[in-house]
This record gives sequence, structure tokens and C-alpha cells, in this order.
Amino acid sequence: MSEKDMKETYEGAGVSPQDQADNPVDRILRQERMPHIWCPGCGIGTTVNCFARALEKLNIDLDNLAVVSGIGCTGRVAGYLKVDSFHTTHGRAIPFATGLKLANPKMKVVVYSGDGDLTAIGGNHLIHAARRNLDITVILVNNFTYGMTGGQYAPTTPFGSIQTTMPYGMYEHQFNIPKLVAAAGAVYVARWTVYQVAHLTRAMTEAIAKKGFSLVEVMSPCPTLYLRRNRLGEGIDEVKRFKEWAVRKDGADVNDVGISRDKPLIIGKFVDIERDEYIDLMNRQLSKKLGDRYTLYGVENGEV
Amino acid sequence: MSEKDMKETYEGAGVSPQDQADNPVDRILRQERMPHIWCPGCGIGTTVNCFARALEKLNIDLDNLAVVSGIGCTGRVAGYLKVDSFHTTHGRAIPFATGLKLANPKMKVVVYSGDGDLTAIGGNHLIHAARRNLDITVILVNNFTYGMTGGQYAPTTPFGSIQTTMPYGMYEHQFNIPKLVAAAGAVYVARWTVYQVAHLTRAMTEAIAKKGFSLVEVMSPCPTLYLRRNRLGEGIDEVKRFKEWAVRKDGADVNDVGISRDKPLIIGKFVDIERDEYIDLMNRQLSKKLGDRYTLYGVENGEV
Amino acid sequence: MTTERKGKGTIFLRKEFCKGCAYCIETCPTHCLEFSEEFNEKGYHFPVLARPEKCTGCDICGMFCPDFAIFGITWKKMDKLQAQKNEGGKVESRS
Amino acid sequence: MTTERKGKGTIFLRKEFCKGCAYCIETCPTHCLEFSEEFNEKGYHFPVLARPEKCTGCDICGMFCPDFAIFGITWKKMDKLQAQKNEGGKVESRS
Amino acid sequence: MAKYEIKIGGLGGQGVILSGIIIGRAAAIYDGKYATMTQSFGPEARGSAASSELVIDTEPVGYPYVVNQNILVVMARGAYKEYGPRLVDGGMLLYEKDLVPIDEEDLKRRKIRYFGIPATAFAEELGRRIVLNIVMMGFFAAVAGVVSPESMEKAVLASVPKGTEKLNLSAFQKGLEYGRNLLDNK
Amino acid sequence: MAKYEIKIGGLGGQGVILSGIIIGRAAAIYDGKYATMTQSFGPEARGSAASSELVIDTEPVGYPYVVNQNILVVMARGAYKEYGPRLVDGGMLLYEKDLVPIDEEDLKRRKIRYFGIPATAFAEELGRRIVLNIVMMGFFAAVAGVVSPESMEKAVLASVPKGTEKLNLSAFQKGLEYGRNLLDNK
Amino acid sequence: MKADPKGVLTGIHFMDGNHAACEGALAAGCRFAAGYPITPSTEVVERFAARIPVVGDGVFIQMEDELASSIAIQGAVWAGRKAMTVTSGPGISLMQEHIGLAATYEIPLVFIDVMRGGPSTGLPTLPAQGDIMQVKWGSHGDYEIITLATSSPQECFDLTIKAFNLAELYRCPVFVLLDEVVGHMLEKVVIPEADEIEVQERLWTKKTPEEYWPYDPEYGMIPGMVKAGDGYRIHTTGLTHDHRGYPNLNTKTQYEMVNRMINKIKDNADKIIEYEEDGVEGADIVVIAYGVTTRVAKKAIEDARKKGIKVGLLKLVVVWPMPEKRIREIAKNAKALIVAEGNMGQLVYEVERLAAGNCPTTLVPHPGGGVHKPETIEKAILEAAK
Amino acid sequence: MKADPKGVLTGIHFMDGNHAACEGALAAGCRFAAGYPITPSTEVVERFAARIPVVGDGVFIQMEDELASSIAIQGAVWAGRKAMTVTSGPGISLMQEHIGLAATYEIPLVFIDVMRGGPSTGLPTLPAQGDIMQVKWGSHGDYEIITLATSSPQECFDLTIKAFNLAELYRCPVFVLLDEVVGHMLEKVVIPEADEIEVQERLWTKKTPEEYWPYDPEYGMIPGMVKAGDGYRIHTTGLTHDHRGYPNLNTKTQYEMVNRMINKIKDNADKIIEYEEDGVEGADIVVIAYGVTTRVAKKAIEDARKKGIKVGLLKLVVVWPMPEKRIREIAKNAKALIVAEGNMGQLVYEVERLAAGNCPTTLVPHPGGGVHKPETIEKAILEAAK
Ligand SMILES: Cc1ncc(C[n+]2csc(CCOP(=O)(O)OP(=O)(O)O)c2C)c(N)n1
Ligand SMILES: Cc1ncc(C[n+]2csc(CCOP(=O)(O)OP(=O)(O)O)c2C)c(N)n1
Ligand code: SF4
Ligand code: SF4
Ligand code: SF4
Ligand code: SF4
Ligand code: SF4
Ligand code: SF4
Ligand SMILES: [Mg+2]
Ligand SMILES: [Mg+2]
Repeated sequence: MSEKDMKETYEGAGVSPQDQADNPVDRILRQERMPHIWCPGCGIGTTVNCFARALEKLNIDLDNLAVVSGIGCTGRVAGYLKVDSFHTTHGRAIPFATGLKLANPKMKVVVYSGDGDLTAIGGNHLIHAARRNLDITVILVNNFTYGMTGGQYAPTTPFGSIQTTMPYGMYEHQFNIPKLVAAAGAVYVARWTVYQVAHLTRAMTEAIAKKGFSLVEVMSPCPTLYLRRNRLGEGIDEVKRFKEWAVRKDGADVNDVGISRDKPLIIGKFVDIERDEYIDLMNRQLSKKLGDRYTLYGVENGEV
Repeated sequence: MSEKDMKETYEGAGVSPQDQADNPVDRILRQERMPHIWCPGCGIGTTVNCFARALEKLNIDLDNLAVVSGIGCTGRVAGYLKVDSFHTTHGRAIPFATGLKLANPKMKVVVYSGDGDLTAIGGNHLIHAARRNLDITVILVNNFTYGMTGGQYAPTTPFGSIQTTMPYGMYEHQFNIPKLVAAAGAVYVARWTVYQVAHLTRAMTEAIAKKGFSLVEVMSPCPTLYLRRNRLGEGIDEVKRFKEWAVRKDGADVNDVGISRDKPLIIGKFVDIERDEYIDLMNRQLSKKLGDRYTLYGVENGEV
Repeated sequence: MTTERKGKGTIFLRKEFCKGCAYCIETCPTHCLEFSEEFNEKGYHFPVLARPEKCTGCDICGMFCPDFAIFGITWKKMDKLQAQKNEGGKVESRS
Repeated sequence: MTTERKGKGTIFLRKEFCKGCAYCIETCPTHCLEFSEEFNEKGYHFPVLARPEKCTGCDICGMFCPDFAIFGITWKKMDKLQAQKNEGGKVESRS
Repeated sequence: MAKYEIKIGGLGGQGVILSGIIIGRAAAIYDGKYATMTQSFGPEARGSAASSELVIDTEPVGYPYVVNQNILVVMARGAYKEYGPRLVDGGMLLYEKDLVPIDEEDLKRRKIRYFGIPATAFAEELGRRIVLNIVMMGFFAAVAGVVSPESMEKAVLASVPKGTEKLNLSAFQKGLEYGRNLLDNK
Repeated sequence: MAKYEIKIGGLGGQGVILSGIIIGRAAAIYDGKYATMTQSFGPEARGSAASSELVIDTEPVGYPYVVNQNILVVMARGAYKEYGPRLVDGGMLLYEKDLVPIDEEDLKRRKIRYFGIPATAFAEELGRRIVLNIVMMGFFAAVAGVVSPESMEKAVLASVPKGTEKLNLSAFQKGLEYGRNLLDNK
Repeated sequence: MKADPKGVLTGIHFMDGNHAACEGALAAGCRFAAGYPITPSTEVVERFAARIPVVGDGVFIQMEDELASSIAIQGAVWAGRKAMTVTSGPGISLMQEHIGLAATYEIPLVFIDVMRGGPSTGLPTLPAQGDIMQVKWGSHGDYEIITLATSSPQECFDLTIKAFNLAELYRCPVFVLLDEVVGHMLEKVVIPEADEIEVQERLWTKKTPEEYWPYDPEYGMIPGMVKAGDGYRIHTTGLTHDHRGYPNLNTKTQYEMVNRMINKIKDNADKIIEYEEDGVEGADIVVIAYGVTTRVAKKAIEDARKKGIKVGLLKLVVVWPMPEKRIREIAKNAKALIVAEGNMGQLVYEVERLAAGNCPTTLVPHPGGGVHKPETIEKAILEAAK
Repeated sequence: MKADPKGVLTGIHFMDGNHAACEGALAAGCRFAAGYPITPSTEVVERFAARIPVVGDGVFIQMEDELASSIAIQGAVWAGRKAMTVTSGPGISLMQEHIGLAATYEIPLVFIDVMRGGPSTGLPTLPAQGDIMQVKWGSHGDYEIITLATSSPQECFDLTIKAFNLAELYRCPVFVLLDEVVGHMLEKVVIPEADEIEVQERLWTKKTPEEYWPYDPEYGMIPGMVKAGDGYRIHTTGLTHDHRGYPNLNTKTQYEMVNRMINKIKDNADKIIEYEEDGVEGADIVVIAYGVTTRVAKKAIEDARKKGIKVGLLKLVVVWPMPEKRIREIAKNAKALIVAEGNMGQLVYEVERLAAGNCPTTLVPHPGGGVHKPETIEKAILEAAK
């Protein structure tokens, strides 16, 4: 569907001309690929909505934005965004992004992927990227499951939840993702749910603006494969539940933000610290050692 | 060299009969493989010495002990121990150990490997094993480098240190290993250096005895590829330096135990907590759901 | 095809994109949306602006909609855009 | 080939295992070890019990030795082992 | 007819796959025929069309997919639109009456026999919209003549979750009766 | 002799590899010959023997390893023990006099010419035990007749770390002179 | 040995290939599975996860990735279990290092590969046969594996049992290939009584710990096995090792190790090989195929026969090792060989090699995403018959 | 285009193959390398790490593992760089998923594989040629790559440049194989002036963002490239995709995609292929070899010729694609083909296929850990000449 066609499909409650609807999402979407594949009530689309608005707020040149996804339902995000966007392999969005950013430091690089992709198969890249503190942002959509493959348990599946490979209820411990990435070295870590769209948007804005490795964990309903199997209703039920379940605690100790369906879901901005960024460190050390023989890398007109 | 031959090579300062030397290391070594490949002044051998003594103290049936190593200088440890011992692939000792332990829960399973092996290529398995809290013990020998491959930088190489792939001085951030594994879920985490042989031995004893995922980080000199390249002398110089550099702080906040050559090296037992073990959790959940249809797994005569 | 301006704003809807998830309806702060009786082609009920007088054009529905189907806008912004357009100013579609 | 019992203990050494790292010499609490003048086959100086009267048989040298070359033992323990052996008790080599 | 090539189409969640399994099981296990069921699934189909295919034969099934689609069972408009045109002339169409508007002229021209049932309404009568597909299966048992109703009934019982047998049997009966009546009155 | 097959053996840390590079560089870059150097390395060799091999020829080197080891340079006893027996009859042995006890009878029987030098002592005289291998190279330049002393000297300069040229040149000269004297007096 | 009834779901089922493969594994005595979800294979371990707690004395664990699954099972095998992992092409790519390790460890291990369209992420939900060379050549260095291809749910059951048996007999990795469509196809599956199922027990050593070394041949070329905890205190390594399992890095040990590893398969090929022939004797044209393609080929052949063409089918049940002698023979007697496979040309190279110029070899490729149309194969037959 | 002098270390060096390969990469314009240390390959990136800060405008990063290195370079390529990674067998095994991805992305990429003895951890410090089939078949699904084999440090330099050039020309992964002994062998390496080095520029698109789709063929079968940040706002995926780079999961798109990917190599094979002949014309026996084995074979051939045998050498510089036509021709005229390789039989299968029964093909294997003795090859020649 072309951008124009897409605009024209709007039914503006009788309003004309319809193409005046200046929807920021439409501008960043690959309209020709709509509608997307996500299920009714899946929260991933909502996160994209927030992402579009965050970009709008940041007012950055979208030509210099790259979005990289792994594989999964969330992994399809890259494919719907009209920026340089890369659908990579399962778990490897972060090292791809690392190469991209390092090879062309002027790019803003955002990794957008799922909990399974980023913390199961991709866990090593996650912690190493956090350690290096290269300036990239990770949007991690946590839906408690491997959506794309049909609802197997993930390192995030809450205790007791049924999943196809945990048919009698989850008995493995879960990752506390903010704690893990903070321990590895992330400089910005926040968690929101798709219920707090405005906060989520702001968190995305902050994370992208932050220099260094930043991560936003977004709790998002997967009605098809997580909620229904656990008799938790439809997407909207979880969204409404998020409202009750979530308790905002900015600056909460990451030790306290592990998720359990019986305890409040702590949300907010947990980490926002300063720590030398990767390319800065590299430039500093190499200049120190090589002096004039070294030209600062990735620096245009004195600015990185 | 046979056990007997090995004993006979002892020169007992004139003492006879020589085979009375009841050295615990000799009993656990594959004598026929001595001497080992480690360089003069390499600390790995000292850690093995402590390990042998720890086993002696634990007084466990060595037939039920398996030692699993990855690849590296430290990775050679498994090959020198006369127990069921497995030299696996680079970074994958932990998942091998996971399969072994899970398939035969009566075994005590110890993973013995290097910092590069366990935290670089093997980082994902490390954090997932800590998360699951399956009852295995990791002895991580941290020598600040990839020894076996000739001294490339590792995620542990201190800032400024020269390594072949960091010829102008390390500029990447390092992992704080105790913090990372604690964040992932380890129940026992300690750090010692090869200088504190007695403490190290006790820590190994405690870690092996502890139910759940335990890790002992051992700081160990690599004279050949780390020390000399950084003009830090021989192995013994680092051992002596450890004495000065290390400050014992049991129960130290893992946030404070990151390593830098300019700051005190915090050592001690950092984490020793209770958290449900993997097979226990599995048995509990499956019994709850399946009742009589399920027979407790890995439990012999009522004991795990 | 202009319409009466009952509230401070209105919505746009791409009916065929809607998957009937009710996000918009449940999150609209002024409760001005309701499900249609009608089905769309895919068989979903979609939202309709049942109480247009209450719509503020806040676009909260739009932020929530996982299917990019709905979008709220204030009349004020609409008028501004219209004015821009009338002046020949191109409405940038690539920011 | 018994020897005079000067201290509380003594050391055993597998000279050819030694790589001359000095761990034992530097960590012996009673400073009773010294490097030999001699080289072993591999060309390393190995430790000798220069001050046997000071050796306590504490085996700290043995715990430090990365090459499993040295081992300290008290005369007391030695005698016990000898006694065991004389009684025909096998000294278990696989614990 | 020795060989049946059946397509079942609907929306995800309507039980299209289970329907295929029931027919297949009835044919293969209880009716002593050979049955091969395949399914089209995958992310691209999420929230939209779902379908299963069955080849039933008196000899082992080689090529596993439907080629000459001679029976079509549809529970959603989209499925009818997509698979309707592929029905062979002289084939048979079973459809959910309230959900699928059909093009009678076209069907007649192609000599396709077609039978509709308000399965959703029946299912709702039984209190569970979800048994719509089992109503369909009763209807299929009555009308299609592919597998015996007895075998179909057994297959339903063997295929539904434990504890839901009664409800599903009622649904099946509903469809069966409606189908039989329809045939009687034709 | 058109083709030289040289083995250099010693302990890790004695500069065995660098020695090979120096001879190879001298032959290949400054003497216009073909030279191929290979090295044996690896974990199994840690802290023990190290060796390098050189094939020097007037035509391109095919098979890269030493087959007819006609020159052996040894700086440690172990290396002599290991590689000595592989020296071809009529070959040449250069050895560190103080470190390597040789079996003169055996060498004579095999018609091997042998030349020793107290290279370690010379190096210690110069204040840096580490230049032992460069002393050896001077000696090699004088005695072996494989590459011209001028080329060897250039190769030494091109191969040692910047700032150490003077020391290394002295070491080279030392070995060269000692070798020349030895030849003169033989 | 007969199968342990606990793992045998005796009865007549209408079941898909993935589930049938799981039942085959359970019947064969597999009590440990590690996996990482991937379409279109996951149902195999999903079923295993549901069944094993009830079958008893076994575990399923979902590992963090395929690297982990493919080595967790090796730990389990050394602990005495029969073990498997299940994946699809991308997973096989990630497991390559551990396939080589398993070959070098010489341990019985079953890899089930439910093939989807490739390369890369490709066509996750659609069939192809593009991994046939990968399973043989994907890891570095020289080694041998065994590979079976299934064409129906019944074969998924039967051949998975066979795979476990072969793995035990030859101490090597055995692959079971399912085309996606076979994995997701439901057909009748007959599971016999446990005592009708022949199961190969592990070749446990008969030696004492004192006599035993893990790579001393004991059963023909095959060393006997032990399990951790039994007091043998073994060592093993992926490094080149001697009969003791100790690293020994030289050409001689390398030769001895690799040569035995390869020859234990090559020399026993006749015992391992399984194929089915339909009218090959006397045929002018012989179609060679494996997996689901054999079903399509059958149809094509029937149709061609109706047109008077003398055409036969050689169905490879065991694909690796190839029935080299038989194919060479066939090539000598036939006018043409046709290889129909769900890829752009892979096994055809091997067939062409074996044909040795005795007759032409034609490929009927399919890029994946579906299976051949019978007509396509028939056309190739008619063409070749001209 | 001529090489950028900044990366060219003009002069005559006594250098080993690993270092020479690094210099080749720098001369070819490679400005991004990601790697993970592994013996015997690490010196390539060690040198890169030392050189690149001084050469300027480039980076080396040591990633956490081979999976990461092999995809970091793909990010870098999409960011406009020429990039490579360097590893050995076990690393290649781990990179298989990303080799398939690179093929599917259709991006220029160089993989240097310094081969050691395998399988598994094998012989880390000793040579072998056991990865030759792996580099072609190791990833799942159908795809094509190019592979060059080096036999001397000079070739390491020259062929690494060629590899980068071919990668750019055909937008595909290109492998440079070094036998361990070549990687660690020092010989004279002549590095010419920058303006004597021909370097292939990226095939940048000539289209505007409005006209452009990433998989529209533009240079023959090859689509033009763009780089991230240039406003083209592209998408790409490892899923089966159409000309727009969008997933499109059906047989038709699959066919179009895979077919073009394969044929861009196959149809251009004549341009890609490089081999050297020594006395092949009129020879009774032809030895086929690659890498270091060619050096040994030369010696064997010389010796055999002295005994009056008419024997020639076909040295494969480009191993994949194979010079199929030439080998078929040779087989028709020769009495026998001999394949000498540092493995237990890999490329020999392909040669035997191409020989098509016209003459026998004999393998002279070597298990790894060293190289053939010239006598061994000579013996095979004499045997074949009987
Ligand atoms: C190497 C590899 N292994 C496994 C898969 C199968 N796979 C695709 S997506 C996915 C999990 C996705 O889970 P998550 O990242 O949480 O994303 P979601 O679908 O829940 O958004 C898996 C296991 C794959 N594509 N590649
Ligand atoms: C897949 C793979 N990648 C790389 C290597 C090479 N390699 C062997 S050991 C090692 C690093 C060892 O470092 P560490 O674990 O710290 O052990 P150390 O030698 O320092 O004790 C590497 C990179 C390998 N063997 N396999
Ligand atoms: S399966 Fe779950 S995560 Fe995937 S699209 Fe559907 S609801 Fe969303
Ligand atoms: S290289 Fe370093 S870590 Fe390895 S054996 Fe030598 S000193 Fe020890
Ligand atoms: S724009 Fe605001 S008020 Fe209007 S419908 Fe949407 S959410 Fe409600
Ligand atoms: S939020 Fe969007 S998809 Fe959901 S009901 Fe409203 S318009 Fe439809
Ligand atoms: S036993 Fe104790 S006292 Fe004796 S040498 Fe050893 S460390 Fe010193
Ligand atoms: S510690 Fe051991 S290796 Fe070191 S000097 Fe003493 S005896 Fe020798
Ligand atoms: Mg998820
Ligand atoms: Mg290390």
C-alpha cells in the first residue's frame, strides 16, 4: 500500500481533506507493507507507535537512523520502518548493530527485538554490548514468551506459566533483565509497559539521546500464545492489568525489579549514569599512544 | 609417567621410603600426563593444587565427580585430573556440564576454565546457568588474557594493558564478573588470588558443597603473555603483588568489586544466598501438576 | 464532505487495518469510542466515534492502536495543516 | 638412605618437574628454601632445603607449586604413614 | 469416488486444523482408508486465514497436497474467496451460512453442490462459540459422504480435550441432524 | 651447495624464531636467494623446545620443510638431542658451547663439521643475555657460508627492535669475529 | 534388546511426523532431549516435554541456544543417556562445531533436522531439502555421519528408532531428516508393542577400569563405552587424541584417530545402507530421490509408466552413506538417472560422480517452498526417455 | 580503481602468510575487521589491530565470539565498509549461519580461514586442508560462494586483494584459505606501489532513492549497493525476499531469489575461475591440488618427470567455483587424475564427478598435522602411470 493509498484509507469521521492527518507513525512506516502480521491485541504495534512518536520528539534526521532486529514477532519491527532497517538472524541484532555503528558512527542505531531473541540466544551479545558501552539503544519487547515460534518458554516466562515446552508450568528462574544489563554496564535502563504510552515514548527518547548503551524493556501482551494459554484473557486485559500491576519507582534498585505475577511490576527509569562511551575511549587511548599518527575516528567537524 | 614412577621421581631430601609422601595432588593427577604444558610461573597449576586439597577436605567419592573444561590454558585442567573429565569446545563447558548433571544428578559437576572461555565466547551459558541455578560449580581462572591463543585481550583485560589485539593499550570496559553472575542468579560467588591458597581452597570447598550455581573467580598470573608484555615481571612478582594489591572484604557489595590495576583488588566471599535449585524446582512443579503420575527425578533413596 | 465540529477534535480510522483489539476504546480518556455493530472485511468490529462531542483529539487512541488504524487530531491542528496546505506549503511526509 | 631429622618436617621434590618459578621459595613461611646452583634437565634452577632445621613440613610450598614438583610433610605424618605401611595397611591412592 | 481432496478454510482460532484432524482420523483410523492431512501455517498467516488439506484415498497417498480440490469446507468469507475458485467442477462446498456469502450462480455454473449451515448460531445455542467447527464436522459427516458418521463421531471423541466430550458430541449431533434434514429435504 | 636446509633449535625465549627470520631475510631480501622459513609452535611446546626451519635455495622453494637437514644451529641441550641425529652426514653443526655438550665422536663418524661458541658468555659480557641469538647469528655469518655477512648484518638491523641496533650490532660483530678467528685457526 | 514399554505408546495413531519422531525417540530409549525452539521442528521437543515427566526417568531442557543444546546432549550421553536434539537448518548451522565434536568424541547422538527453505532464515514454515550436503560437510575437518530421510509420519517413527540404533552401533552422530511437510503431515502411525521393537543397547565396555581406555576398539572398530560416575575416570577431548583419549598432536595419532572414525562407517556401509527399489531392475530411467520427494516421484513414475516408459525409483532411506555400489551398478544398466530433490542441486553431484559417465544424470530441482509437481518429474522422465 | 596508498605497505618484505594476508586486505581497501582469536589465524587481525589506527579511518574490534564477528562485519558492510573476518575451522563452523546470511543479503565479504587439523579442536597448530567442502556446503539451503587457496605468503597478499575484488564484483562471501603452514611461513613478499594495485570499488547504485530497490539487478545480475545513512532507507532480511528486500514467503520469490544468487556465480564462473597449469597439455597423468600441496606436488612431479613420466599439475587458485570445463577436458585426454589434498578425501569427489569415467581418479590423502611427503605423491604418480 503506498503512502498515499494508506492516507486515503483513513475514514476521517467525515473530515476532509483526509491526507492532512499528520500521523507521525504513517511517516515512518513502510506503508506498502501494511497491514502487519501481528495478531489482534498484540502489543508490539503499540510500541512501534510510541517509537514513531519518540523519533518525532527527538527531531533527528531519519536518514541517519538505522533499526536492527533479530528474529521473532518483535523482530519484524525493522521491516515495517521506513529507515535503513535490517532483519538479521536470531539473537544477533546487537553484534550487527555494533558493526554498523562502529563502521559509520554518525548513525543512530537502535536494536528492536524480543525478549527471547535478546536474552536467550542473544544474551551474550547483550551483556558484551552493555560492557563495551558503544552508543546504541536496545528496545526489548518482553512478552514473556517466544511468540514467533508458537509460545515456548523464555528466560522471562513467569513461574507457573504454561508454555508449549513447559506444559506443566514454568519452573525455571527468570532473568531480571534490568539488573543483568546494569551489571554488565548499561548506562540507561528503563522498564515500562504498553499501558504507559507517554512514559514509554519519553523513555525511548531518552534512551536514544543517551550516549552509550541504553535499554528500554517494554512489557507487552502476547494474547495468542502467552495470555490465552494461561487464561489471562485478551491483549486489552493485560493492558488493563498492567495499569494495576505496575508500580512506578524511578531509580528503583535493580535488585528489586525481578518480575513475578504475584508481586507488583516495578516500572520506571532504573539506571541513568555516566560512563565513558566506546568510541570516545578508543579515540582517547589511541591518541594518547599514537599522538599525531592517529586521527580521531568517527569525528566530523570536531563532533562525534 | 605412571603413578609409581611419579612417586619415585620425588627426591625426599634423603628421606625413604619415598612413596610415603601422601600428596593429595598426586592422587588426583593423571600422573601419566605429567609434566603439564603450563609455562614456568603460570598460576593455573597452583589452582589445581588447591582444588586437589579442596576435594580432600570435602571427602567426596571421586568416582562421582566430573570436571568439565572449555578450551584454553586453563581448559587443560580437566585433562590432568584423574576423574571423569571432559575437554569440550571453546566456551561450552557449562552447557556440557548442564547436560551431564541433569542426566545424572548424583554427579558433582565442576566446570574449570578460563576467563575468556567462560565470559567471552561462553558468556551466555554462564549467565543462563546462573539463572537456572542448577547445582554446578564453576572455577574461573582469570589471568586477564587469552593465554592459549597468545595473549589477546579478554573482557577482563585491565584498562591500558597491552595485548596483541590491543597493541596500544586496552580501551574497552571490563566485566565485573562477580556482579554479572550474581545479577544472573548465582548463589555463591567468591574471588581469591593464587596467593591466598588456603582461602582459595576453602572457597572451592564451599562452592562445591553449596547447592545451586556457585562460582569462584581465581586471579592467576600469566607471565608469558600478560605480565611480561606489560612489564609486570614474572609469575612470582604478580603473586607477591597479589598479596599487596588484594584487600579482603567478605560480603562486599558486588558493585564495588570491579577490577582495575590502580585500585585495590577486592577479594573474599561476596555472595552466599539461598535460592531454589533447578532440579528441586522441577520436581516440585511437576509433582504438583502431575501428582502420582510423576516420579521425583534424580532422587535415590529419598535423597537427591 | 465536512462535518459538524462537535468536540475539540476527531479521529481518523483505517477500518480495514483494525483488528478489534479494543485498545483505543478502553484507553480513550473521555470514553468517546465504541465498537461498531458492523464487521470489517477481516471480520472484526472496529471503533466508531460514538460521542464525538467528547473527543479532544488527544490521539491517545492513536498511540495505543497496535495496528496503526486509528489516529486522533485536534481541529486546531487540522486547521493549521489546512492553512499550510492552502499556502502551498508542502506537508512534509519524511521528517 | 635416611637422613637426620633437623626440623619438624621436610620436603619431597621432583626436580625434573620444577620450572624454577620461585613460588615455593618466596612463600615458604620459614624461608628455608633456596635455589640450587645446579640446573635440571630443562635448564631450570630448582629449590633445595637450605635450612632444613627450619622446615615445619607445613606444605605451603606444595600448595603453591604450580608444577606439582614440591611437597612438604611433617616427620610425624611420615612416621604415621610408615607405621600404617608396616602394618600392611595399603596407603589408598584413589580416595 | 475413490479419492477425496478436501480443503478446510477459515480464520485462525476457528478450529480449522482440528477439523482436518477429525476427518483424517475418522478416515484413517476408523474407516480403514488412507488419509494424509497437511496444514498451511506460519507467521504470515497470523490473525488471518488458516487452512488444512486432506487427501483421502483407498490406496496410500503419494503426493500429499490437494490438487483436484473436490470438497471445500469454509468457515470464513476470506477462505471462500481464496479457495472457492479452486474447487473443481462438480465438486462440493460446505459453508457457514451466516459468515460466508456465496455466489450461487457461479457455483451452479460450475456444477458444484453446496450446502450451508448456521454453525456459529448452533454453537452459540450450545453456549460455546468455539464448537462451531464440531458442528461443521457433524454437518460434514451427514452431507459429504466421505467418511461414515460413526467414524466421524469416534474421531471427534478421540480428538477433543478430555472433559469436553459431551458438549462436542451435542455439537456434532446438531450438525449431523441439520445435514441429514437438509439432504432429506433436497 | 645450492640448497641449504637449516634447523635452529633452542628453548622458548632464546630467540630461535628471530634467528630464523634473520637468516631468511638476509637470504631472501639481501642475497637474492629464495628462502622459506617455517616454525613449530604451539601449546605443547610451551616452556620447552622451540625451533625454526629454513630452506634456502637458488630457485623457488617447493616443499617448505627441512628434509635433508644439512645445517643445525642449537642453543640448548634438548635441541641438540632432538635434532642432532637428524643432521645429514657431512652436514654442519653450530652450537652454544657452554650450554650444549656434544658427542664429538659421533659427529666425526658422521663427517659433520662442528663449531662451538660461548655465545651466552659473550652476550652476558655485552650486558644482555638476551642477545645470545644475535651472537649466534654473527657466528653463523662467519662460519656457515650460507649468506654473506653483509646481508646478515643488514638483516639483523632490519629485524631487531628500534633502539637496540647498537647492542645487537656489537653482539653480531662478536659472533662474527669469533667465528672468523675459529676458521682461521682451524 | 526390546524397547522399554514405558516409552512406547502402542496403538494406531493419526499423528504428524514431528510427533511421530518424538515417539520414535521415546520408544528407542531416548531419555534426554535438549532443544531450542525453531520452526518447523519445535513440536518434536514440545511433545517430549509433555511426555517425559510421565514416561519417567528423563528430562527435557530448553537451552539458551542451539550451541548449548547440541552440547548439553553430549554431556547427557557421557552421563549414560540416549539423547537427541531437534532443530531446523539455521540450528544445524549453529550446531556445526558440536557435530564435529560428537564425531570426534565418538558418541551416539541423534540430531533431528526438520528442513525448511533456506538459505538463512529463508522460508521458516515451508519445506525444502537444502540441508542434505550440510549435514555431511558442515563441520570442519574429516568425519563421517549417518543420515536418514523420512517421507511419512510412520517413517518418522520407524527411522528415528533406527537412527538411535545406528548411533549406538557406530558411536557417531546420526541425522534424521524430515521435510517440513512430513513433519507437519498427519497420517496413520502404527506403534507396535514394546516387545516388537528392537532397540540397540549402548555398547558398554566389558573391561574393568584398569584395562579400559575410551578409544580402544572393542566391538570391531568401535570402542566400548562407559558412563560418568561408574569409576572409569575417563578423559576425552576434541583435540586429536590417542586411544587413551589424551591429546596427542601429531600426524600419526591424527591418522589413527581420523582413519578409524571414518572407516568404522565406510567399512560398515553395507550394513548401514538402506534403500527401496521400485522397478529399478530393467528400467531405462531411474529416478533417485529421498524424503517427501519420493512420494511425488512415485506418482510421476506411475504416470510415465502408463506412457510405456521403463522407469524405476531408487528411494534413499539412508542418504549418507550413499549406496555407492548400487548406484554405480544402476548407472551401468540404465539409459539415464534422474535426481529429484528439494534444492537447486546437491545430492545430484554425488549421483553424477557415481554414474561415472555411464549414463547422463539429470537434476530436477526445486527451490523450496513446496514440493515438486509430479508433472515436473514426469516431464524429466519423458525427456530422458527420448 | 587504484588502491589507496594509505593502506599499501609498498616494499619487499620477509613476511609470513598471515601478515601478508592482512596487508592484502589493507591494500584492497578493507577498513573494518572483526575477529575472535583462534590459532593459527590470529596474527592476521593482530596485525590489523596494530596497523589500522595508523592507516586511518578504520576499526578493528575483537568480538565476544565468532558468531558476533561474522555478523558485525555485515553491519559494517551495510555501513559502507569493506570488511573481513579471520578464523580457523572451529570458527568457520560457528559462522555457518552468518555465511548463509551474507549470501542471502548478497553483500561483499571476505572470510579468511587459516586451516588447521580437524575435526573439532583437532590440531590447532598444525596444517590441514579439511575445510574445503565445509566452506562450500556448511550453511543450510542453496547458495554459492567463491573460494581461493593460497600456497605462499606472496599469494596470501595477492589473493586476498583478489578476494576483496571478487566479493565486490559478485556481492557474495569470498573465502581465502591458508594452510596453517602457509600462514606461518615466512618468504619474500613484494608489495607494489598503490597505483599498481587494481582494486574493485563497490558497485554503488546509480539510482535515486525513489527508483532504488536493494535487489533489483543493476550490474548484470548484480544489484547495485547503497550504504546506511545515504537516504535510501532500505530494508533487507535473511527471509526469502523480493527485489525490494521484503519478505515474501512463497516458491516463486524463493526461486527468483535463489536462482539469481546462484547463477550470478555459476554464469560468471569463467570470469572468476583461476588456475595454473604446468605441463598438463599432453600429460598422461595430471595432479590436481590447491594450497601448500601444490608446492609438494611440484616436487613430486619434477621427480616423476625425471623418470620419464608425462605428468602435469593443475593448481587450483580459485577452488570454488571449480574449473569444471577444464577438468572435464583434461579427464578426456589424460590416463589418470590424481588429487592430492590435506584431508582424507574431499575435493576428490568433485574431480571424480567431472572425470565422468573418462579416466580414473586417485586420491592421495593426508590426515593433517603436516603436508604430504613429495615421495607419497610421486608414488601415486608412478602407480597411476603403470
Ligand atoms: C538460529 C535460530 N534459532 C531459532 C529460531 C527460531 N526462532 C525464531 S523467533 C524465536 C523466538 C522469538 O522470541 P522473542 O525474541 O521473544 O520474540 P517474540 O516473537 O516473542 O516477539 C525463535 C526461537 C531461528 N529463527 N533461528
Ligand atoms: C570456537 C573457537 N574459537 C576460538 C578458539 C581459540 N581459543 C582457544 S583458547 C582461547 C582463549 C582462552 O582464553 P581463556 O579462556 O582466558 O584461557 P587461558 O588460556 O587464558 O587460560 C581461544 C580464543 C577455539 N579453540 N575455538
Ligand atoms: S504471537 Fe504473540 S507476540 Fe506474536 S504477533 Fe501474535 S500476539 Fe504478538
Ligand atoms: S600462556 Fe599464560 S596462562 Fe597459558 S600456560 Fe603460559 S603462563 Fe599460563
Ligand atoms: S483522540 Fe483522544 S479523545 Fe478522541 S477518541 Fe482518541 S483517545 Fe479518545
Ligand atoms: S486500537 Fe486499533 S486495532 Fe484496536 S480496536 Fe482500536 S482501531 Fe482497532
Ligand atoms: S614444608 Fe613448609 S616450611 Fe618446609 S619448605 Fe615447604 S613451606 Fe617451607
Ligand atoms: S614452586 Fe615448584 S616449580 Fe616453582 S620453583 Fe618451587 S618447586 Fe620449582
Ligand atoms: Mg518474546
Ligand atoms: Mg585467560
